[in-house]
Amino acid sequence: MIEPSLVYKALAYSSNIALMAAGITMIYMSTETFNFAHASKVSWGMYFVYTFYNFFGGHPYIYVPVAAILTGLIGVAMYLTFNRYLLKRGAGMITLMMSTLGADLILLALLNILADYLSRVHKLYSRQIRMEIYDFTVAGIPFSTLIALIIVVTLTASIHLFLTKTKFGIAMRATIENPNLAGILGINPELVYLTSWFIGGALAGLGGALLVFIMAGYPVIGQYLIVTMFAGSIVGGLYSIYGSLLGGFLVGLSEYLGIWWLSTLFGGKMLAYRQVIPLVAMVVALLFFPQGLGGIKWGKVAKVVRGERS
Amino acid sequence: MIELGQLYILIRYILIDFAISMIVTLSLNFELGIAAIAQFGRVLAVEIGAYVAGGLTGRILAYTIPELRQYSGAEYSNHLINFKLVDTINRTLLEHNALLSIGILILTLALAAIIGGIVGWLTSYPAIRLKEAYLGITLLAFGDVVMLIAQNYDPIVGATQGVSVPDPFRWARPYSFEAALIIALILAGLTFIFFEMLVRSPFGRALKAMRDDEVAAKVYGKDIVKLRTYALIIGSAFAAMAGAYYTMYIGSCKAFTYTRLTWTFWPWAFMMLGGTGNNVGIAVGVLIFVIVRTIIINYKTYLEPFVPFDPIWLEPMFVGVVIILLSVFRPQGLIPEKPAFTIKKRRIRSIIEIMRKQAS
Amino acid sequence: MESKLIAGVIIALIIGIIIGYGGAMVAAPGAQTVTTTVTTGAATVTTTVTAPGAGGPGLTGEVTIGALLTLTGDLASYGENSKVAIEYAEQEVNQWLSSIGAGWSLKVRIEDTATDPKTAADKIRILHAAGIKIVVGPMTSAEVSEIKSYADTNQILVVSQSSTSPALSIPDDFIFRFCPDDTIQGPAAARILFDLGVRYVIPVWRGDTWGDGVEEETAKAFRELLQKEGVEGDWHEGIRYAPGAKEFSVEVAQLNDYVTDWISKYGADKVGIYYVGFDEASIFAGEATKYDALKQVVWVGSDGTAGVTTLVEQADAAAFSWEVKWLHPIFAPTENPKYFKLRDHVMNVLGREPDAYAYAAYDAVWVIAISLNMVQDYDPVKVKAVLPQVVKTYMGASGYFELNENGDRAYSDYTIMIVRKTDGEYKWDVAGVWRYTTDTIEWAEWFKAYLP
Amino acid sequence: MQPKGTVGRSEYILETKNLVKRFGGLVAVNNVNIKIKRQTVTMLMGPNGAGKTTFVNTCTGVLKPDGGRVIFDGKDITGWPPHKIYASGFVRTFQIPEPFKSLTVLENILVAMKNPGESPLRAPWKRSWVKHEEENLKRAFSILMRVGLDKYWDWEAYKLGGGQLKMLEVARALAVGAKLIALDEPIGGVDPVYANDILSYVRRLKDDLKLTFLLIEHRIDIALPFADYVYVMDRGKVIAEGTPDEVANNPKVIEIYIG
Repeated sequence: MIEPSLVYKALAYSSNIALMAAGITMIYMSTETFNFAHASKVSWGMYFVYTFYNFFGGHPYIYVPVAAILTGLIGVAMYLTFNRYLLKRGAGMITLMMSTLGADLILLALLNILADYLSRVHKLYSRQIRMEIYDFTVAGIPFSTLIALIIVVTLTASIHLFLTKTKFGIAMRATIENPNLAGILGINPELVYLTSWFIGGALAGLGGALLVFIMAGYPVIGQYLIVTMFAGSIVGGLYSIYGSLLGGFLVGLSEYLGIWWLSTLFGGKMLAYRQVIPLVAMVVALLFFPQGLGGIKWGKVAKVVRGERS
Repeated sequence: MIELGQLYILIRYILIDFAISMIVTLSLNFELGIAAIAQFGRVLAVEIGAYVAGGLTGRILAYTIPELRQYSGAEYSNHLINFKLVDTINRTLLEHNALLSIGILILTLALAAIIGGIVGWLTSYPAIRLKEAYLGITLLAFGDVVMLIAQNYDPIVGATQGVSVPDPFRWARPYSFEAALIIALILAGLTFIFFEMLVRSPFGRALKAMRDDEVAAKVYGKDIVKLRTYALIIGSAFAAMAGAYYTMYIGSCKAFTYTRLTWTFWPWAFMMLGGTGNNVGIAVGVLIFVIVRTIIINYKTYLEPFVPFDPIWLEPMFVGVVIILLSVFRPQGLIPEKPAFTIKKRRIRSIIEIMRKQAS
Repeated sequence: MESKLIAGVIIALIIGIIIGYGGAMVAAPGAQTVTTTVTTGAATVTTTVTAPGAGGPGLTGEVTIGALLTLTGDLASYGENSKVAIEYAEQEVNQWLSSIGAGWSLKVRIEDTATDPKTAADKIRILHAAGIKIVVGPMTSAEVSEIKSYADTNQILVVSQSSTSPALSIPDDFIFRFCPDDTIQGPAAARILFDLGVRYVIPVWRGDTWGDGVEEETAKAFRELLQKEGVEGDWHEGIRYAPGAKEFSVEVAQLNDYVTDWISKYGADKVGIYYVGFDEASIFAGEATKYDALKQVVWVGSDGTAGVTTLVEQADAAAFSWEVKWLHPIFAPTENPKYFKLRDHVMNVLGREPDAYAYAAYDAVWVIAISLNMVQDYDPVKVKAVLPQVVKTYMGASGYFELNENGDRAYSDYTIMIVRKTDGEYKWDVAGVWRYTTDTIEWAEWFKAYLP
Repeated sequence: MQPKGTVGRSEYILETKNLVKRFGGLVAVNNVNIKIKRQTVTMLMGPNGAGKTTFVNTCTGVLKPDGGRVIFDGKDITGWPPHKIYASGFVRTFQIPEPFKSLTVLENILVAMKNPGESPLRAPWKRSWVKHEEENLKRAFSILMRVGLDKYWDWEAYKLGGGQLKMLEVARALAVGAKLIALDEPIGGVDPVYANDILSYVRRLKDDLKLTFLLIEHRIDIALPFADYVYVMDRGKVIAEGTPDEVANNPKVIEIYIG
């Protein structure tokens, strides 16, 4: 039988992975950049909450939005310092990807420096930060699960409203779909790219800041999670924010429930293979549905299913 | 005053690091720089090679010794047996037999190349179907999955405990390190020459044509599927050899030593620094990185008292900054690719001269 | 043009290295010393050993040895403890050397291995290149086995303070280990479980070199114990989690299933959990508080969790530890004045109590220094020859000990640690000691009240 | 599935039967039947968007046809991959030049030719292919001299100007030694004098080397005199065919070109 606490954790984890995956997709859709630095941004999200809480007190949850904004600004900084030039030059996908790896290494180094500083100067136990102790329950449900779910739902709704109802949102969609058209319509594509880097970065930080309330953070946790985030984004089809939210959610959930199921079937030794699940999910998704969830022709699937049954 | 002995040890270290990294980076360059395959899973072939050296050679040797034959199956990689078993193999079989040792070395490299090639061939399945970034992420996932399995399933290479690797350099004691170094340099040199020959052949030219313009290459008779597959097989075979060699020289094989950072991203950085598509550039890039890394590790002790953090973090920072600066300001690398002719340029000129005279 | 520029850069880099290596190392002639008397703190040691060969040329100036510590990565807190202990030992050794007018001083060059075997392999080469031929550390068995081949080939003397894998018990190599290996920890943990009435054990362990090793040894020892005592019992196949995991809801839920199942079969008093992990234990404990079944059974940990800061600092984990009376055996440095001196020093610097391996690291520096002073030559082969003798007569922070034929600490008692609640505060305390020679446990007076 | 066997040798080197290519709802090539006689210059003309390039793409395997057959030299090549179509002796050029940018001009020609050294097993053994390569080199250079690119033989292709790239495109196709060469607007953007040179060179080659050409053009004023037979396409369909004179006087053709 599956315990409720496991279900809560699984839901919170999957929602946060969904946020991070949406961030990857956001940046990829607008600038064709596969962002490796997402890994360290997630870790930074965690450490922002931890550091601010230790320095300024209060309840750690109040620093979640701060963390999101700051990681969003890291995204902006990445766009302004190098991504913009690479896009202007028309650099290939691989160069774009590699440059973000460079940024990831820098962010990782800085984060480790912060962790060293916190432990050496402030004597904090900074290499394993655990904020779960500050989590609380609302109506029997952990707040970490509630808030993550609420954010995913509101995000889905607000992205939809933003992209269809606001002027800038429509402009943004136009630019992403056709940059040349955007120029004709009088939209500044750079502003659009900048915004998506900000939102993408903020989503990474938000995911990280919320994740630290369900799992312990350490400086390289982002590198540990990045494959899961990529998996979510790719399963989602890379060209749809909703797809990535759904994909991230499914991959996160499959990691939890899949490993639960495997360990029930084959014993507790399977648990060490946990990380393999999102990887396999992604490879399978890519090889069989190269277009991701967003690209599957559901009508056809339904036909096949019906055909098999008859 | 410079202590010559220490400098010698340091240079020895730099050179062997250089040789192994160069083989890996050359193979990466062949796949990415020449054949334009988004190889973000270089570690896959490297680790396969390492597991061949760690898991297969020793078993073969154990099988040949009647008293040890019972351990040549799954038990071989049990660490309680393995460490002593390999020690026995080293002492009784390899220590006094230079010829056998070299034979084992060559056999291991050959096996690694063959199995690495097979792995390359298997990865061609997604490589033909997926585009750039998708392919990159898929190959990255393959590398991680194989590492995770080897790390948890002990009949391969003893899972987390790892295995000892038969030492093919022991006969040269006390100069075994020198032996390992010289062979590594020879191997790196041969790899360099081999890839240069490929690049300067109609085959290499066809790969470059595919890289430059896939549709035109198809129309001009290039079978893209085959070319990609060949490039993956050749590249992976060499990367596997490098992995096997590294494992033999370290003397121990542990699944989790083969991380994507060390064996995929680092070679990428070397390649970007030196110049994608250019083998000479690769050699320069690897050399600079290896030297700079060594300097950072060595000077860090001088910096330690002045900063409230471990100066070791300057190393990833340095690599990160280099990658970004290169991709913005010098995407072609320090030594950009130059046209590589199949026939020596002088010979082409003389043929041309004759033709021009005939025409006029 | 370009290639000239690049050639210039490379040459500049090489020159940089050469200059960087300018100021190091010593080797000068001197006389042979065979008898050494060491007086530090409260302990006095007199050692007489005949140094091999004709004796060294004598030591002068600054002699550098290396230390490979896990200052970052999973075992960072252990590395920090060892670092402080080693620096303290270095300071003391130098006081001693100047007090006896030895004419040389000791310097320890500390390098971080990031708890990563490959980095350790890189670092020992760097140290070797700097002329260092004697090294304290590396700390984990994974790292030690990675550097072993290089150390043996190049004759670098390695003294690890905390590598406990039985696989590395190999005679006549260049590796010494100042801690007992897990073949000794196994029986200790098995005895604790057995004496607490546990017959059915469910292990939970970290799936890395160390965790796999400890679990294997304890399982073996426990099965042997059951057979010897002739009682029914079992060792579950258990739960093996990924070393990078920082969230354990699935693992704990699964564990709860196993425990519930066995409680219904055998009764809660006969079921126990054997946990092998590092500081992630606090996360595990935090998750475990959500399950009632897990609070009904005995919990025994290992040296990896003994004295871990997070288990007392994090409220939920600490409360859980105390509620289940979670016991953690760790190799016991015999308490002596030197032990307390070092403990106080580490408490001062880091604000926490050092782990047992820090004492071993401290002793490693001292033993190396004494041996060096004895052979008066920076020669690992000579130091290796006298080192076991020196150990026998040396009274260290971890007590008296001997090395076995494999160059490992021959045996040791195990302290059983526990998170204890006193006056509303959680602190590490000692619940008892397991005696190697008799395989019995002497429980602390205060703890007897909690025994079943 | 159709067997890939021989259909039988005929006087036509290329024959399409009801060839169809759709893009979503748009029918770019609509039941096109074209026959090309051996050793002729057949011209396919029509305004922009008539479906000429799509037709060539479909014939040469760059695009997969949605219906109909393509018979080349007696073989049904419908749906073959491009490299097999190349091997059977049918090449084409691109309207917008697609040179191999980082290769030199000379190599751009050489790469289009067959060489045993393209097998990875033979590639490292220079001796096994160098003779062949030198033969290719001579042939390639003579073509470069003909099209006036010989001065630039060791330039990387990306350094060439637009007109030169156009020539390189033609030269590359000529080098192959194919039976049929489809030239997709070889004189687009080239000045009339040079364009005449190119086309007369093409005609000479046809006779000298017994080649067949499919010439795709919309500039009828220059190209028409060089053709033996002409097809006219509009909106995916063949609307007229005949000798250049017949076509030039066909009212439908006049309508689409003038009206």
